[in-house]
Amino acid sequence: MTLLELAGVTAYYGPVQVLHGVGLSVPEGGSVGILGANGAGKTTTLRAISGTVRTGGRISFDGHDVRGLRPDQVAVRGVAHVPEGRGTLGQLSVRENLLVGAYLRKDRAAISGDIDYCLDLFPQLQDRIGSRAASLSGGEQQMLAVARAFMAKPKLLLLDEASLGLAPSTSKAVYEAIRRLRVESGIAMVVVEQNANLAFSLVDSATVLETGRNVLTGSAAELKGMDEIRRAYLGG
Amino acid sequence: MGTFIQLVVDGLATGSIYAALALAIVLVNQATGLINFAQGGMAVLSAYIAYAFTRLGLPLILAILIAVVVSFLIGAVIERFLIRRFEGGDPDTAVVVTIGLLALVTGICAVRWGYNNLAFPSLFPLTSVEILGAVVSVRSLATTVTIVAIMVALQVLFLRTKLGLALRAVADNPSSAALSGLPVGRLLMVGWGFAASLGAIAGVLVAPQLTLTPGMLDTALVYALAAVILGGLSSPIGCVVAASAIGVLENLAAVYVPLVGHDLKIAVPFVLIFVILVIRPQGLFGRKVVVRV
Amino acid sequence: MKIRNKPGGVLGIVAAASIVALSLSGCVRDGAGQGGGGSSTSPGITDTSITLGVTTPLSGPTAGPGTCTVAGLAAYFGAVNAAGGVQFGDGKKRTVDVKSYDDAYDPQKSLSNFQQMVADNVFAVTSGLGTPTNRAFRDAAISQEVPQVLVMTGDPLFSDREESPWQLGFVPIYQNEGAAFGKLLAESGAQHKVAILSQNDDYGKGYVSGFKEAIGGAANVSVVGELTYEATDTSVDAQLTQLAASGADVFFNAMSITPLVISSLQKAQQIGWKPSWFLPSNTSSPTAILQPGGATAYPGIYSVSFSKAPQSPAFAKDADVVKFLADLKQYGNYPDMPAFPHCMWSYMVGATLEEAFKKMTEPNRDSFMTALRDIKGLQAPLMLEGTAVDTTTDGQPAVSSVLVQKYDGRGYTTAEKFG
Amino acid sequence: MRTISAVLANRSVRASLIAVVAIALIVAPLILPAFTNQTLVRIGVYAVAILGLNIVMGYTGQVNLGQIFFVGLGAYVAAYGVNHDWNILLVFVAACVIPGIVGLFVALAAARLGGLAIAMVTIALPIVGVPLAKRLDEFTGGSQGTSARFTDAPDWSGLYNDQWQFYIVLLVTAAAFLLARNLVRGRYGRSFGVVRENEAVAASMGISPYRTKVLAFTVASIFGGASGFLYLAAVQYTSPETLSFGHSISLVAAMVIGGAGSITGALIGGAYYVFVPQLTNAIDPNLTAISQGAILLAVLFLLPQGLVSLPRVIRRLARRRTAPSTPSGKPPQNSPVHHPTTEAAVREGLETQRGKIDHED
Repeated sequence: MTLLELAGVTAYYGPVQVLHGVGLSVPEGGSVGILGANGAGKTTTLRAISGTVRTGGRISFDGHDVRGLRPDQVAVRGVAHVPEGRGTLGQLSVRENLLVGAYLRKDRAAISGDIDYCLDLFPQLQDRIGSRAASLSGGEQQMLAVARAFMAKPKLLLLDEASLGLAPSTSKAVYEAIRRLRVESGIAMVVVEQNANLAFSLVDSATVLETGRNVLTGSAAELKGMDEIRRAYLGG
Repeated sequence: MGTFIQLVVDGLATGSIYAALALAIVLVNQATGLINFAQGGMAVLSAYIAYAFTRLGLPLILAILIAVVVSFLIGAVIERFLIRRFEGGDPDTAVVVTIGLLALVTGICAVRWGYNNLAFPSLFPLTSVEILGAVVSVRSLATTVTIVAIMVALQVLFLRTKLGLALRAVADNPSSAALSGLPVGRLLMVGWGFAASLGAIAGVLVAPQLTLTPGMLDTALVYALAAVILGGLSSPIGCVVAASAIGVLENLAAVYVPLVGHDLKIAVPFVLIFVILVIRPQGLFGRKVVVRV
Repeated sequence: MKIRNKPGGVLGIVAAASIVALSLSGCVRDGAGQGGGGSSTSPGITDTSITLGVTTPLSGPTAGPGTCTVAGLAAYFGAVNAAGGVQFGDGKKRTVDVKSYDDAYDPQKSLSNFQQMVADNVFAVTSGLGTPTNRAFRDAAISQEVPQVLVMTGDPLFSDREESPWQLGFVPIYQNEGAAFGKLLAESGAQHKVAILSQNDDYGKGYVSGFKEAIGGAANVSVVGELTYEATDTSVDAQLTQLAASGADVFFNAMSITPLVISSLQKAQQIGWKPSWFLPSNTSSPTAILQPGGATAYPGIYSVSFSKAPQSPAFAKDADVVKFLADLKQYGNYPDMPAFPHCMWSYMVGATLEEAFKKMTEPNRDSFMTALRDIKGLQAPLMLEGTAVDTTTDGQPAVSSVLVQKYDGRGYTTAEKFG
Repeated sequence: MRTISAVLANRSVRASLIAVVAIALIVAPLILPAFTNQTLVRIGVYAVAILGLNIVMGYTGQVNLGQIFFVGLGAYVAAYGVNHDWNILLVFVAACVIPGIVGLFVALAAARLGGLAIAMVTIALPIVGVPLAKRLDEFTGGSQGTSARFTDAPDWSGLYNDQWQFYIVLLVTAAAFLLARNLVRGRYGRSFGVVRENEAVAASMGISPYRTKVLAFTVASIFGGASGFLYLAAVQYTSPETLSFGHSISLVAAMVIGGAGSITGALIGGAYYVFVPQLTNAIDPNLTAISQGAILLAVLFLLPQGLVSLPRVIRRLARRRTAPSTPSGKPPQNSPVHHPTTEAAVREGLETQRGKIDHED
């Protein structure tokens, strides 16, 4: 059963068109990667899904047309977006960030349990639970961003460049935790990642964008085997 | 000694006027990240609305309650149809918009009610009591108590409620807050509405003493801004403490520091701000903030 | 905000040039608008009408008294025009138009307004409130020979004929008011300790210097405390606390801000200080100030005045007052009971101008100034018995005589001696 | 529209256009009515003050609510010099340098602070300046102010006073605008921009944010002083009211309305500052507060980037009307203009992420 389906999606920044008909399909519980060079439209595709950019085409989620909805309305339907640059709420404490993540939830009792789960997933946050998010290191902020998205208990997680600006060991740890999250929660994911090695550790299939169009789509295994992918994204 | 204590008490009473307005500024800043120069003007408009209802024969307390509710709506409408356009844009432009709003609101009050000083009835009697040899009017005392109560309520709102958390999240980063499903637009409207209601309370508290004129809170606004900066933009307690400190210290400096005198006492809060900010950039009680102004 | 895009450059210049072009209203310089004297007809006067200009604060903190300076004048001439206008000394009957301009108490704007008035062909500038705003275009008025007369400032400069040939003040210079009370106090014979609080500008300074001069030789009066406040202050509690500690039995309060006077009256009695008070003419209204301030608690409230107080029950049925309030409502667009005496003063300015118009024999500014400086013993409407307009004395404004009055719990009665 | 721009871009066309404007400015006062000249003179006065404000606020991003203090100080210094018979050049230099020095000292302390704190320090200048000017009445004439006439046209010129004043103001204003243009287009201008966008980035590029801020603030003060000199040339009188806080706020408003970060915007801002009170007086002198507020809000609502963006907005509208529709049809309808998050995201996508930087500091 398909959870998310994009077909012929276009997007604009002001008068500038950035996406020229992107398609994407994510099955329930699946994980799909978006690869591509800078400016190919990866981030914009995520924004198109979460409603933070002007779009055309068709975007359906969980059987509903979500194109044209406001970001908060998209979130209500079960999409959590970890934006590029993390989007943590700098003046709020770590715990408060997590509570904001759980804003839409009605099951109050379960929230504190999920916070504990997040702290188990990212033990570094344990000591910083009362600190302001702005005072965290880049890696900790990234962990917080992912944890906050998880707190919404979404059906779909949009993950944008979670390794950006992090030391290799840190980004590895972050992806390690996300993989565990995926296994334990079964949340579907769309992953945008410059570092294809990291991406392939997390996704079942992927699509490659160039100047706002799909140029290649396939399973992770297929793509990993292709020369041009190797050369362009896998450093080999 | 008697004079000294009296000066302190006088300063606290004056400080409570600044504090009332400062709380509304803190609220709007916490909820939207903006500094609203029109806050004083809107509070004056609210006081005029209450005044108009008392003239219709309504009991004072009822008139005030109506004014508080109407002000909430006015605040929300101003956010939705005016400020919304400038949210997330250049903060300087947004501040200038509030400056224009101040002129507009002041002008509306002047056209509707004129520039005459109108006597506004007080909720509290004009009797006085003696504390530690100092005389303090019941009105000042009650004003201070009310302001402290509001301060506590605000502190609880911000730190203990889901709504407060959501307001702060939206002020911090609206686009990111939306990704967690927060209805940003509605929350901004609520924030402005609350601040306007609070301004209404501030307005009716100080109107009996200052008498109602369109520019009633113009001077107080400067002091309130000083108190807000000094106390830390994020802290209701901080700004009330700072407002009181400003009121007391400027009195003491005027009387006991010959160089200052009553003409230059307005410099006292600014010198204070300067010294404190150099030592503690986040203000007395605030957490380190970078503001969108 | 990003405005550093290139296109600003060229188009910007075009835009700037178009501002200039906008200002080019096609008029070519004809030399008019400069100089107004001579024996011919001056700008702003025709066979059927004359135009007066007022620049005064109509917005901002001083807009309260400012709006009054227009309202009273408009009320007076509105009534006069309705009755057909003024019979001028040259035999022609003219109506009087009043044009008002808001200067928001900003000197730069009042000069701008003056220049605009010259362009708008205003015959004379009158009635405007404020020392700095009137000073800002005094030089320009002199060099362009435009009358700037009967203005609302107690600054003596405007009544000095040598320095200000085209000017004349209207209200008593502040010194006169202060001196009148000082004289009364000095003549009382009893010992007095005086505390002084004054507004930190020429208003307050004028009162204090007049008062001090008048008590200069008197051995029975000593000043035991002297403080100032700013017109923008929200509270003067600290000053009162400090002055109360001086133990003075007379409080000379040269204060022009209504709410501050009320709260001082309240505050002083709260802290148990009950001296006799002196208050200036523009902040001594029985209903607007003394009653809310609880003034009956004090042994005496003294003020000076030359005009009847419409708020006072004593004048409620006075014919002048009744007509004044009716005119104010009908022609002055001012339906409320005036809280500022400037409404009454500008009404009297109207009467004084009318007197000058009746006397001017030629339709020009020279003749007007000559006529204006030749008014003596005019009992303008609303003037108190014993005061009169007298424009013939150099160094004095149109009204220089004031009466010291004492509050009797309802209104004022003239006080012959202190106590 | 585009072809006109192309013609204007041509260097020789441009030069001749500038020559035409220059000649127009020199000839204009001779034929314009006095009141128009006087209005243009005041525009010059405030354009210079707003230009200075623009350098520190529009270009460098440091909120300054105290610019009027430097205008007032410049006017007082000029009045003092004139009344003590200083040479007029000396008066001008002093009127620029003394505010510049005061500005430098204030900036040395204030530039250590960030954001709103710096705004607060600058608010203090006019707030404290007014009572200070009253107290120092030996120099300032106290609350009665001080007159200084030095711009009456000399007899040999054969000019009216307003024409003579026009040329004085034109000279100083033109010089100020040329200086400012060179400043913001040069090395320092780039430093201003980088510091405005991100102080950390500036530091990493070897630009000291502190020194850049101090420089911008000092330059703004010097321009303020020059504007004060012009103020005295135009008004010939100054008093404590000149430097009242409200005018400082109006200057900021005029700057934003003209166009922050734009040299031309400063000129338009000056025109706005002078014209709007005249306009509102003409509408109804009793409604000036209400109409000024309404005009300000209306302008910013339509042109949030100021009047200087008007040509650009018109061009964009024209282009939108003529441009062929995009392949997928019209840009879709889910573009709630009034929707902050979307707008913010769009802005983030296209421009440097100023908002984000603020939040991460």
